[in-house]
Amino acid sequence: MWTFFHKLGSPPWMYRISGRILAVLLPLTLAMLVAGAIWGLLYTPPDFRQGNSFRIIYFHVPAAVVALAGYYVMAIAGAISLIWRMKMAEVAMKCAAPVGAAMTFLGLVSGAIWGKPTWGTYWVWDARLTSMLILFFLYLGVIALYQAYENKEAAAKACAVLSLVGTVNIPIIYKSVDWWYSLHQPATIKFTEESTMHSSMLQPLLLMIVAYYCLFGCALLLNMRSELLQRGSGTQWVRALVVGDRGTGGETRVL
Amino acid sequence: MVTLRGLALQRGGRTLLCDLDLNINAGQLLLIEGENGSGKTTLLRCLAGLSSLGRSGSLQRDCDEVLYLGHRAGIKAQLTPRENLAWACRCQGWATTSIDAALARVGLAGLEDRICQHLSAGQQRRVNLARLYLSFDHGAPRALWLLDEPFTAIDRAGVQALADTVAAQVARGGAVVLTSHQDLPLDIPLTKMVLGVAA
Amino acid sequence: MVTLRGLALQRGGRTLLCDLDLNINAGQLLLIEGENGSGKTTLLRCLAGLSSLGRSGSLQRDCDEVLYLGHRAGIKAQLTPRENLAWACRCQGWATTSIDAALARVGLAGLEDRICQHLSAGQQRRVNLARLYLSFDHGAPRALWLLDEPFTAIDRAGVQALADTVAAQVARGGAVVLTSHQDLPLDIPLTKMVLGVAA
Amino acid sequence: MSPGVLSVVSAALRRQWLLAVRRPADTLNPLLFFLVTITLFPLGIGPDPVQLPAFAPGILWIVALLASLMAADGMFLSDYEDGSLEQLLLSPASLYVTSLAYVTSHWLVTGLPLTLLSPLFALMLQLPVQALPALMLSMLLGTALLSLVGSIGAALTVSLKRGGMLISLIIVPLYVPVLIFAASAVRYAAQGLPAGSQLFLLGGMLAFAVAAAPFAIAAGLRISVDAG
Amino acid sequence: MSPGVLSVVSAALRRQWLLAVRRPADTLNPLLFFLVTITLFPLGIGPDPVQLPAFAPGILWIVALLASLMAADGMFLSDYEDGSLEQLLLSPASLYVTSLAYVTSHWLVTGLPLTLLSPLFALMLQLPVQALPALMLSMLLGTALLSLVGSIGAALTVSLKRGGMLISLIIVPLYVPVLIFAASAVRYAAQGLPAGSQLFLLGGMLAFAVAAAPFAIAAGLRISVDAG
Ligand code: HEM
Ligand SMILES: Nc1ncnc2c1ncn2[C@@H]1O[C@H](COP(=O)(O)OP(=O)(O)OP(=O)(O)O)[C@@H](O)[C@H]1O
Ligand SMILES: Nc1ncnc2c1ncn2[C@@H]1O[C@H](COP(=O)(O)OP(=O)(O)OP(=O)(O)O)[C@@H](O)[C@H]1O
Ligand SMILES: [Mg+2]
Ligand SMILES: [Mg+2]
Repeated sequence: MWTFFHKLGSPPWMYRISGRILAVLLPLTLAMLVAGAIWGLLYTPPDFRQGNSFRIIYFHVPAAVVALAGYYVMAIAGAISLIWRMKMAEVAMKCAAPVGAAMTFLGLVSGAIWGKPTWGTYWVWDARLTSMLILFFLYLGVIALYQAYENKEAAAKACAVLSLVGTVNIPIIYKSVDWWYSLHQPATIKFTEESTMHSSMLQPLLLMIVAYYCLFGCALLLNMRSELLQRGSGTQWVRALVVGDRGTGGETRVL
Repeated sequence: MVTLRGLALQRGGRTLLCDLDLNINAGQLLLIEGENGSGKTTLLRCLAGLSSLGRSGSLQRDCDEVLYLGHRAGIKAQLTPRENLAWACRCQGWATTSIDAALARVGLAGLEDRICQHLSAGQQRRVNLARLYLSFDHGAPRALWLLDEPFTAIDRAGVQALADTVAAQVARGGAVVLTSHQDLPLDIPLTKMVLGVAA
Repeated sequence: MVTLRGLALQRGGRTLLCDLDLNINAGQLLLIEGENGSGKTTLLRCLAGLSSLGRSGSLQRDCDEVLYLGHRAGIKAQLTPRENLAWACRCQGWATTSIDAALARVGLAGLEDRICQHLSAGQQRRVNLARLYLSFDHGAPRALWLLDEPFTAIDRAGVQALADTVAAQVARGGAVVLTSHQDLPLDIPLTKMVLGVAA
Repeated sequence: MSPGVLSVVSAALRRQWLLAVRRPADTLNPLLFFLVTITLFPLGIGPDPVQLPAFAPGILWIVALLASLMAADGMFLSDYEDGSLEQLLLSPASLYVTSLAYVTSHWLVTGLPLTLLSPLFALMLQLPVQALPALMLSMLLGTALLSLVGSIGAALTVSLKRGGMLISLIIVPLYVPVLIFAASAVRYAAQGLPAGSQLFLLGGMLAFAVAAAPFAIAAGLRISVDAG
Repeated sequence: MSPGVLSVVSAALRRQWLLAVRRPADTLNPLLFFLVTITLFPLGIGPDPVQLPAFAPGILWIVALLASLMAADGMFLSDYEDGSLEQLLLSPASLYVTSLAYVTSHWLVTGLPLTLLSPLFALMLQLPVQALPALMLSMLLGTALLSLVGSIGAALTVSLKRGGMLISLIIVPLYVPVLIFAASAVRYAAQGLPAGSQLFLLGGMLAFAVAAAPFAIAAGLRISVDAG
């Protein structure tokens, strides 16, 4: 158990293992994405109310769901780095932030695009949209704070604290926003309820959600690998990696 | 009081000092010299426990009290010397009875109630130095004093008085770590340590 | 270069000096001494034309250029030494060609591009001192240098180099007014002026 | 020996109070800003006597929030720059206590005045009188909450010069629940509905924040000094 | 010999730009601040898509005003504290020119980005598209005006004396006319009415301010350094 933790702590080991994982996960993810996209876009009946525009759901909902999960990944990594002073957790937290932010942005943009045909406007102050936006701010805050510190060690600590504070608040924020929205009787907008979603639409959606989770994992690992290389620049394992055997050397250049 | 084993300090990617072994005992005066940028302040801050980033190696401290006077005086420009010291005392848990005495000893008698913004550079440094006398009167005897260029902007008489205080503190069983670029009127045995050249 | 007639300075309701008559001529080095709070900085700022409040008496200046180095360095922590000096040069209308040379002469070669926040206390002071060399290279010869405790936080080697620069400037027909609490390695004739005791 | 909690707290309060009195600009600017912006709102929005009261609660609370945002900004800055913060960290006094004292004094010079003056501003915006108690109570709880959350951001950003606006990005999302509950409490009261539940929620959040925030503040201060 | 105007101006611009860019987070901050605070308004006022557009002009402009208030606040502070200001006063470069350069660079990193992104924010508040040109034009003129006025206040208050509060009492109301004209220009445009007259007024005020404000700024800096 502890030996495992130790290994987790060591950059070279992590680098190697993540390489192996990616070798499997990356193709799998791409396959699922393609399959899900084709299935969703071509082989599902058009929605009786929204026609074809509803197909954006296959990119929108997964992004939205993963975006939220991503924040917790980041915050948990931050907590570990604070409590057990684990460098690897720091790396994970630092690298999760931009990935999560990207997911959130994807959710926002796809939603906005979806909004135009559905609501006639790109943006409405709906509860879920608003909380999504706030989540985006939380991500941006962590990223900006990390950028602002010169000393990256301190930056990681500060971001860990911030992400923890954020985690405590996210449920409150979500609840409060929902309450705020239900308070003003929702205007003309209506979400298509999951219940009304026909299973033929739902199955590809679930596939896409799984695919997006994997995508998050891949992006995180790739990000971490490059960060590990940067941090370890000058240490002998990196030199061995780049100079030593061309195989991984080439790989590092690709990734 | 302090035991360093294999201490290494890095700052801005550069190694300032590597595996340093050092003991600072009660009743010892350690004078750290070295040219600008050799790492004196960094070392003192590390001894004070203020900077942990870029530090490796082991550092044990078992002193009753630490007093650190750095480049930045820690004096509020909007407060009077008396108010500044009162706050310092409360934080340290010292009695505030002998503040005026301390101010008098650093030659600020009569200026206790002028806000520090309106004091000269040296006078402001002196307000900070008064904390030494307070620690002397109220603090634990086995205290560790970390003084980073305490003589900056102090006139000759002031330097002499300060040196005497340091000697007294050492004599009474405290430990003092001192950095300075000018040679001091100190006639007590001291350990000297010269830090290497900065890149 | 400067002629004072019956100059009186008041600060915070107290008179620091009263009817002072003083001539500062080209090629003269004036060393102002006095204990903390005796009015050195106030006098220098008044000579520089920075503080007019609480001043009475007449002050004439006919120098081509004034260079004032005060307690506060005037260095931006977010900028690198090179950027800081470039700005200084542009304001003075000097060429920016010899900045690196000046930095090298104050011993900051290799640190030109690190932001000053990450320099040690003495290194930051040195960035400021580099302006002396720039003024020496590009400035008018009949310049008036007003240096308020320029040796603060500078190591021994640095002090020596700085003293030589001052001597050179005097030799070349400029005037230098200097305050310091430590005795300087200067072997040129100088006028000494001791300010009275602060209340 | 480590100093007694009470003596440290009282000393901190006295010190911060003196600083506030000696530098009125910092402390009064938020109030001024509050006053000016409130007066500007009718100008900016158009003095429609029908709309205005309906939105008075929201406006009041948004401006209060922005005001405390401005105030939180420089909370630890001068202490960091002149080295007082280092001394504070070195002193045996518990950082939890001192940060709590800092926040309290900060609230006393920013949040409390806002609370006391809020009825005046409310009347300028033609808020129905029956809403005033709820307004003041929500201000009392809410501004305290804002001070706590804000000083977390301040502690984390103090070592970053010009971090002034970064802090807003960091903490405004955390302000959201306060804004929602407080504003709606006032709106309920203005419509003659019971606003108790929201106020209870605010109280609960405040209780939690008082207990938890100082840890975050202390951690932030440690990190900032270390990075400096 | 005194340096050429252009070289000083370009140097000042470069310096301020460097100071702003040194931390990538900071340059974005005015925008993020704007975006974040814009979000607060629906949360406080309610998401009602009917009323929101009516408020959009006022909201947009009040937040812009606030952003530049916060930005102007510390404009000369660090220069004053680290002594750069003394050096500036001593240098042969004309203070009128340098202060104008300071204001310009300040506007370039705060006002200009706001102007460019304001349409985005406007759309989030569902401001009618036909109002966008008027919005951007008013932002262009108004933020510049705010920078000029704000830096007068900053210059006078920089030496943290008792006077500070008085000055901000005097300065902040100077923002009022800007807000009134700018916001009403946008409101007119949103309703399809001609907004030319207000924009002309803004332009006139700007022209006057560009000519006159630097004197006030220079004087303020002199006083501050002398008092310090
Ligand atoms: C900027 C615009 C939008 C944003 C930010 C947004 C945000 C979100 C979020 C955060 C979720 C995930 C909820 C969860 O975790 O379960 C979600 C789900 C969903 N959204 Fe959107 N949305 C936007 C626009 C739209 C539009 C225009 C539609 C179509 C009318 C839509 C339909 C859905 C549906 C059907 C789901 C899945 C069902 C559910 O999770 O409730 N969204 N959206
Ligand atoms: N802004 C001010 N307002 C009121 N009095 C002041 C102000 N600045 C300085 N003083 C007083 O004027 C006297 C002279 O100050 P000054 O800074 O000139 O002394 P100094 O000779 O430079 O001392 P040091 O050697 O410490 O630099 C001091 O006694 C100080 O108390
Ligand atoms: N925050 C920082 N980030 C990166 N490098 C730094 C930082 N602070 C100092 N340094 C570097 O570390 C080295 C040691 O700095 P330090 O302040 O300890 O020197 P010092 O011995 O105190 O010099 P001085 O005699 O001038 O005070 C310097 O070369 C400096 O460039
Ligand atoms: Mg040092
Ligand atoms: Mg002086």
